[in-house]
Amino acid sequence: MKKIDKKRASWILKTMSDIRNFENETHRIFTSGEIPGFVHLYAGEEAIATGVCAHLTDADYITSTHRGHGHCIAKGCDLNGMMAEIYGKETGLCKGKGGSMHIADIDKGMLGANGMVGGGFPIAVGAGLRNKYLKTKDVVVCFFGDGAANEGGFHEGVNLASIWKLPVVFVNENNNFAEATPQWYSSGSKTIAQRAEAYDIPGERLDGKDLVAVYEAAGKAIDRARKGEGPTLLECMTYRDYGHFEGDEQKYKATAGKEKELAARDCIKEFGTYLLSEGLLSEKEIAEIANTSQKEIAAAIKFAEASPIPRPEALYEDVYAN
Amino acid sequence: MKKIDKKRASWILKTMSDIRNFENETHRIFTSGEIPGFVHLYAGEEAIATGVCAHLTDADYITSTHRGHGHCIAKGCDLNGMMAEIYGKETGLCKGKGGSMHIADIDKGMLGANGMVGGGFPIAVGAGLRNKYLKTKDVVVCFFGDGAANEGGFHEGVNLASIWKLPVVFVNENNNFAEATPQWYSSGSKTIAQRAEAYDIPGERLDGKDLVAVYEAAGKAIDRARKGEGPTLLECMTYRDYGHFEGDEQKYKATAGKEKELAARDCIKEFGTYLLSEGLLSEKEIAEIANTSQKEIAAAIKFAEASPIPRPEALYEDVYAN
Amino acid sequence: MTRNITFMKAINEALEQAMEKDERVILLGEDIAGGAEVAHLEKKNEDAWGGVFGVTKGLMPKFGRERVIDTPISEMGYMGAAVGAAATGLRPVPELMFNDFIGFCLDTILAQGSKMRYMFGGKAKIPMTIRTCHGAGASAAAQHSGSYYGLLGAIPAVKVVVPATPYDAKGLLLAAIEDDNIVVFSEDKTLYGLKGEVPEEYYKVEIGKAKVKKEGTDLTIVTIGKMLYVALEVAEQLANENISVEVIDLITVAPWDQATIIASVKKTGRLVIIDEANPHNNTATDIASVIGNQAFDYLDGPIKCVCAPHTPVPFATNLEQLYLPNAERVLETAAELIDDLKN
Amino acid sequence: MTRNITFMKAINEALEQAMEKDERVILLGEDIAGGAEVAHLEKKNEDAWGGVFGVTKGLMPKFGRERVIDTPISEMGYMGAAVGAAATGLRPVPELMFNDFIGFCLDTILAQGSKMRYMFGGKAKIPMTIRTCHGAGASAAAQHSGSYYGLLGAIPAVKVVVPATPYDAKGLLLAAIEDDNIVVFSEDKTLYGLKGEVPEEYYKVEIGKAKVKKEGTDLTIVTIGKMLYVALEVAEQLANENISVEVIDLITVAPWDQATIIASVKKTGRLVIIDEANPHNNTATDIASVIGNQAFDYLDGPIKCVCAPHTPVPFATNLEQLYLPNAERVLETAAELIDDLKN
Ligand SMILES: Cc1ncc(C[n+]2csc(CCOP(=O)(O)OP(=O)(O)O)c2C)c(N)n1
Ligand SMILES: Cc1ncc(C[n+]2csc(CCOP(=O)(O)OP(=O)(O)O)c2C)c(N)n1
Ligand SMILES: [Mg+2]
Ligand SMILES: [Mg+2]
Repeated sequence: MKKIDKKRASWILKTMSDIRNFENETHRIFTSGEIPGFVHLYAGEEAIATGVCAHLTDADYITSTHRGHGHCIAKGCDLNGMMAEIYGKETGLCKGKGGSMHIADIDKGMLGANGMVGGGFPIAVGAGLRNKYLKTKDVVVCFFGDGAANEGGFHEGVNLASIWKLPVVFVNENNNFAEATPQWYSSGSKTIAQRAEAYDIPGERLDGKDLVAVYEAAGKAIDRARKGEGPTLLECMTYRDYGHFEGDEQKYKATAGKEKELAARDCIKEFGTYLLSEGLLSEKEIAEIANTSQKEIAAAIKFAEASPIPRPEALYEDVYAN
Repeated sequence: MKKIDKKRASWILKTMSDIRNFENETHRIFTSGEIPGFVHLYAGEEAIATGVCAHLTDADYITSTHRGHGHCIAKGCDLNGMMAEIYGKETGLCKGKGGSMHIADIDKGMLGANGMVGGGFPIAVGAGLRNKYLKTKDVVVCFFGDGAANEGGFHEGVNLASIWKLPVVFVNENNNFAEATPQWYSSGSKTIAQRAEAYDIPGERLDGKDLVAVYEAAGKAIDRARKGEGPTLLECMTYRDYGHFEGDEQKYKATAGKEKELAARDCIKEFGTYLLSEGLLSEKEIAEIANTSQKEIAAAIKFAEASPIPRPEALYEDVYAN
Repeated sequence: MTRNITFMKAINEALEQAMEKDERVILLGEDIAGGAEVAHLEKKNEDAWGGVFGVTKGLMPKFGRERVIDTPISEMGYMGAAVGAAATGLRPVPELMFNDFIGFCLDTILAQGSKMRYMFGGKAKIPMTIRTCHGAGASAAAQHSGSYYGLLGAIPAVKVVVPATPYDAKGLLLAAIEDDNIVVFSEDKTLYGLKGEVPEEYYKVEIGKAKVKKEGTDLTIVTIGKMLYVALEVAEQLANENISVEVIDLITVAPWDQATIIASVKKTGRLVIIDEANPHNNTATDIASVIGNQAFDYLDGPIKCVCAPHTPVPFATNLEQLYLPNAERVLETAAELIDDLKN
Repeated sequence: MTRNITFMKAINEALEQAMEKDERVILLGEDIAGGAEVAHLEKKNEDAWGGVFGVTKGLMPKFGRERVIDTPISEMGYMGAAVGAAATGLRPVPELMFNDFIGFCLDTILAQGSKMRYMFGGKAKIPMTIRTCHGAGASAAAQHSGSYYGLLGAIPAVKVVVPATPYDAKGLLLAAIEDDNIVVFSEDKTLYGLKGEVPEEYYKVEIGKAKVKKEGTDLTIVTIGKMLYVALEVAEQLANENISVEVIDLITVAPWDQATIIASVKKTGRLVIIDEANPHNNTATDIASVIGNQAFDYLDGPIKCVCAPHTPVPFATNLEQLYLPNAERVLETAAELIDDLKN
């Protein structure tokens, strides 16, 4: 696993900032009524997508969730194309036909946000099978929520990856809730990590607000996968800044106590502190990154707004291949 | 849990013998061509169904599998009705419309053999939910194979039973194979019992050829369930005397070693030895039970053969209720 | 007494009255209450959500978590549990949040619930009502906008109803819950805000009976769910051209009401069916096939189906609007049948 | 060179030739080899089963376990894995042992595989062929005898083929595996033993094209799968009464071949469709609806569908035989159309 050097640190901070800004802006625009449909924001969870994808190349695959903007950005998808997609514009990554819940860019190894909770498990297994069959050293990361861990597909997918020793890393984003249902209600097990025992693979619960912790655990798991030693299950404890989707009243969120403390943490600020203390980036450099990121997101919004809506014939296109 | 006294011992031995004889005869008749379709025999696994169902009344429910004759008999279903069902006769438990894979008798708490591997998990959960909701002390036993443990429904079902503390006991019949696929290939985990860890419930692997071991483990788990303490996962190691279904060449079975030793064991003989050593039944009593059982199965065959085939109009009946 | 309430409220009220009437009725689904075991909510006996659209709001506070059961995201598990609970004497009403999730739990309906009674020689009954929602028009994109009532309607022993008005929604849901079979109750998510007259008391709308919403003599239009409003718009426009349209709201998609449609076609000789489902092997084509056979001699022209195209539902708003059958398309289609009537 | 081989052998040969031709083709399924990691089998490089009916027998010994992959009983897992592998460049051929198990893995087809290309704006393609089997007649009872090709054929972007002869089975399967879309290849389990002429070499049968198996002028019968043989029997019997039947084997259920059927109906004016599926929202009704619309002016009588009844498949042999459409029922139905021709 590569250490976090200056270059890496900049990429990580920039990526986390991009995600945060993208989501904050999306929140603002959604509230103004310009974006339709269901939008699930990733703000607060940046350390996970970023800490994991820092180890990946375009040749590696990821599967994502309904809360997919963060994974997309961390996997290197074009910000303009993403924003245009959310607006339903012709210039979107999916020509405006997918929307927030289905952003994808296979060329970047991003196999799609997914409107089906748990939909990514078998797809990740298939991509892993492909990697193994073709004898590549590429890996697959399957992001999934705490709620998704109760779908049958979790069980089938992890088991298949285990028996076939596939290069798949299962990254659970445990943000305490599935919609309005807490993880401690929906899971028989106290942790999701302990479910690794059911497949004889390594499982670990870790602080998902801590970029460095995620970076290191993911690095190890991905190395293991590249070496052909099979899958790992990582449970990253985190929290989302916004509601389940835009419009959620969030009545279920804690008003005090440990959960509230978790909610108060800012993974980007924490990473900034780390960078300063390690002497990896200066205050000025950090401010510059923040600045660039804001500008790029603003540009993405302009791009999206200026883009045309899809041609009517697009309705009938892209159904069958050939 | 009630001890195995003389009366219980007789019931158990009779039940095990009924199953064995029923299956041996079904094998014989199938080979002669008189029974159509898919038939999966339970011979060799009698200790499990019997040791478990010895703790149940008609008010308790079970869900079964494609290999369901043993569960049916142990749950007290009528032998004549069962045999007639397998023959596809009007007098069958299901009027000849279900056949071997769908024998059921809800009045006896037998919620059906099931042609879908893993089909019983959610149904058992539903029956357990009903028992809990109605504040009964009745339990549900969900029998399932080692292969079924890899279906998503296993995961969803056990998790639901765990979070809702339902009175459901999951009894795995690990006969080493799912069709021609060994358990050690299809499961990421070495044991199925260890999957209990994923739901924070008790899990135990035990000798499924040993009636007393099954009886005791099941007794404990069922007591626990009746007391409202939630589900248990029992993994009973066993082996089937015949192939997966009638017609299977069984090439995959071991030709020597531990598996072969397991295959050589006869759970009924072993239980007989136990009965003698404990002084619960005499040689003569044992022989009498064997004799009665054979006669009853022979009578069931006569009954089935003499029964009429369904009326043509039966095709259209029993689709909708009312 | 009758009030003007929303489609959503009508459904909520039906659930409430069904639960009051019969203790065996329980609800199951993802966040149909919401916030289970969240301390400050439990203390106030409050539901955090009441379903993703708020349809079940207030039922948990009234009936408790024993009867309004939040489930994990385990569609196969809880839908199958509903089958098991129904087979053993309860009358569960599970909610499938979007009908698009049917692929996760179809087995419990297709192979288990719908076949039990038959396979068991008539010994079982499965009195359960699956509430779900369908339909495009909410920018919910390809995986949350489909219409699968026709797919479910193809399954023997499963009844499927699709209400179009608050009145029918309440009465049909009460009838569904009293029915001893699996009934799929499919709600169009874009109708939740629609208001209409609904009696306060408990009443039932008959399952299997279509309703003539407007009488006419020249052309019959059969509709499913919100397509009713497309047909009414078409009828109004054609009235201007002195063409008299009979509009029939199918209401029950399976088993659908042959008699009412045949009677109408005998009168009008022309039939258009509007179905938002994808165009093949759906309810519209089924009706066209059966009526084409039964009423052949009364037809003045071919039976026409107006459906969604054979594509997934697109996200972009303009494409989604094109996806939905609308008055324009129905008028074009109708024109092929009624050209001779125009003057 | 052409040999007389079974339907099963034809499929086996197609798989073999597809795998020889293209390394990206892999097979996945439950016991499609059998005996994975059983020492004495591995040593002899032998498959214990080759699928429950033996259709894939011999392929593992030839291509190895990397390409003929036994799966655990995890239909959602491995079917979805096939989607993932296809999206990333392989050409998987998963086997769903019985089409009745569709309820376990429908999501991977309905919501994932079939929609990816559209949702992703055309960037994905999912070249995968799902082999499965359907059909009553083997006493396999309600959960192993259904016919769900029509249910799958309703899904946009999914192609569905149902071969009736060994020749078509081989050529269609090769075409399916070369196709860049999801193709469901549904085999009638009661046809596996049927023999017919099959060329040794690699050849394709066009997907989407129906075949006129017997020309005729008075009545068109369209069939799916083994219903072809029912139609041929009917044609023979009617020939005795000087009624000339045209028999069309549909072969591709989705998207089905309108042109061939319309051309035939223009000639005969009478159409019967035989489909073993349950009677509602199926391929037969879809054809009746579309042809009823497109060829209305050429029809001398209503289009008739002969299907299975709206019931599960019963176990008892006598009931199962009644369940299946047969020559008697088709003759009765045809009689309603051709009464005037008889003399
Ligand atoms: C199969 C399926 N079931 C239910 C839903 C509705 N739904 C969307 S997101 C969500 C909660 C997911 O929770 P989790 O997996 O923890 O992810 P998070 O939203 O917390 O990131 C639910 C229930 C869905 N989209 N798909
Ligand atoms: C959903 C489903 N998948 C596959 C099958 C085919 N099948 C029938 S029995 C069986 C093996 C079951 O193995 P196991 O659960 O170990 O039970 P056993 O036969 O050993 O008792 C399989 C794969 C099926 N009937 N249902
Ligand atoms: Mg979550
Ligand atoms: Mg087994």
